[in-house]
Amino acid sequence: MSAWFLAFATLLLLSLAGALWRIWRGPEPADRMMAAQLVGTGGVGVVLLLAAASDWQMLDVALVLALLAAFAAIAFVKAQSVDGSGDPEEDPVSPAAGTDPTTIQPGRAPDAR
Amino acid sequence: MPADIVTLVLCGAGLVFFFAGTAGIIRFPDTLTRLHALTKADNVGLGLLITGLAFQAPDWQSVGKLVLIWAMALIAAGTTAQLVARSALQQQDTSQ
Amino acid sequence: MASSSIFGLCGALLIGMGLYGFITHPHLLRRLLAFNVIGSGIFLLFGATAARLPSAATDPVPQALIITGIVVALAATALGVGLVLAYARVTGRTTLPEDGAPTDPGKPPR
Amino acid sequence: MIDGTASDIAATGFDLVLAAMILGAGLFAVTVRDLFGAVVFFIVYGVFVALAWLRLGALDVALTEAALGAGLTGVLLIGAVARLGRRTGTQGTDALSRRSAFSVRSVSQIATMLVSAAVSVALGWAFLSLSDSDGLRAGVAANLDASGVSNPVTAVLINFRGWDTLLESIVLLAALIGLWSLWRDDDWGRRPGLRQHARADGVLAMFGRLLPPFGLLFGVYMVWVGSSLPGGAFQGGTVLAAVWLLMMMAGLMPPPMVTSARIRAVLIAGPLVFLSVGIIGAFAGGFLGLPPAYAKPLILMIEAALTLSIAATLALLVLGPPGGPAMPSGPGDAP
Repeated sequence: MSAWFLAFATLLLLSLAGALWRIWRGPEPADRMMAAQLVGTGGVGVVLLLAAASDWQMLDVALVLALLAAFAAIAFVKAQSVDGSGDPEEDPVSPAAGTDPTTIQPGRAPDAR
Repeated sequence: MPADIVTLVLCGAGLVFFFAGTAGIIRFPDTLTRLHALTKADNVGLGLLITGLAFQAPDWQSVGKLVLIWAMALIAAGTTAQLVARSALQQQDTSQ
Repeated sequence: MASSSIFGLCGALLIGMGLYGFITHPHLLRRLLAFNVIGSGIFLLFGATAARLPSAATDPVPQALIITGIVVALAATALGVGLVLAYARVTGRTTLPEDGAPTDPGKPPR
Repeated sequence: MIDGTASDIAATGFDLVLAAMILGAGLFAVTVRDLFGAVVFFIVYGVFVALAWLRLGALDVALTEAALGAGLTGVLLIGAVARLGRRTGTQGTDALSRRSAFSVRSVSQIATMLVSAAVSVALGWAFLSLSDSDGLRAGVAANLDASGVSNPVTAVLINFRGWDTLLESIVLLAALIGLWSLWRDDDWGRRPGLRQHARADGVLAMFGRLLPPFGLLFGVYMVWVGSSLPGGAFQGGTVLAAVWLLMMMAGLMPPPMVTSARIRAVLIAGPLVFLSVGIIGAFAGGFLGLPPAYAKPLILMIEAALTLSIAATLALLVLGPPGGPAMPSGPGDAP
């Protein structure tokens, strides 16, 4: 069985090469970030297969990867927001969204692309 | 051994979904469709993989960890897909 | 071919690649990235030498040293990022001045 | 298991593909034009390197690499790119980094390439010509019973090579003090990092509420199992730091004031406990020598304090100097 798991893990790794291509190609930063997300999920899968092939203790590594998978993407959306520390779900135009618009307005003008 | 066969079939099916996700991220025409392809296919693939491997787990703690891993991956993927999509939409709006 | 040989050689190549990037990139953040590639190459090379006996488990002493090293590398990177940000704040640039070019550190805002 | 050779072939194939992916991601992280692309490649590279540590049987290292690579490094570098872009008016690619891409090859660049290749070849040759040695495995295994824990890596970190770990925790503190000393006088008294905010009923805030319980549990679990299985203060501390950062990023709690006495107490708790145990040990036998009878409780005490200090230090290191809309930003900063 462990040969099968290693073969599966190899195939899964190979499929991640497509994600590497997308990170290289872009064109939007969001494309790159989501491709990194794909590598994160695929990496969890590879760790699981390795764990099945050799040592189940490796599951902890997969758990760490899964737990922290979203962190880079969250930092990314924060960096993309108008003042570099917001949340894309905040509505910068209408104050009715329940957020304080004054925290958002100052950074808006110089950063709009 | 029937458990082994179930494992292999489920893991193989999971791999197919992973490859579908990769095909999507390479082939789809724009950011939002690529995002869509990847977050769905990937997590189904991981789920099938985990279900398959659960048949091989040596003890119940490992099965619990496997389920927890999938839960974490789903929560992370759902959150990031929503946030990155919204962020990409805003970037499109401001650039037009 | 054993895992240790493959990843040891991989580490040696990474060190070379990182060195190249470290020398050629003028952008300071890119240099920091290249420096990290060198660092992890060294860790891989070191860890692979510790895993050479296929029968035995990996030697714990190098593992402990590498764990310490990885955490210190992150701390150093964070300090480096802070330095780059401070440098950009003072000069408005992200690269060091070239040799021979007139150095123009500008007037620090504070 | 049925067929040993098939398993060996599959393992070698996997290793070769993984090494190719590591090299590819590393190469792109160094050479790709786009700055943000390079950072993303570096994050991905961290995931692949963690897999390599698994294949080398170094689970403790793999845990550390996964936690730092997947969590903190990404947050740190992406934040750095964004803040640099805001400060210098460039988004990702600037003219100078374009120049150093593959397209231009001056003589000096080719010379650099040759020198780097020579370094790689020399190191590779040195690696291959090393004679196999048992290293320090036997020594560690023989004394493991006296160390108080059954995970040899933890035994080395806290007991046998306690010096290294003590100095390392002080180095972390020194890096943080160095980072803080870069602040402008005006910023002193402000909170580190950007002023974070998020929609209170949004997905981000919900994620920030959902994940921390699991993260805290897992961080403590990492420290606890560290005495017998892979894990320990560094891995647990990194996970806790990431959880804390997430709660700040989700706008659920503000970053701490660096002038607060409480946060400073947490920062020095680890080195302080480690040092005092070492000094008490100096009277009983040798500096940092843990008496075997009390080794286990002492190690757990040191690890608990170290975990808190490492978590706080790493989180504050990643947050970086204060900044945000209140500061003059963009090229206006430049003369």
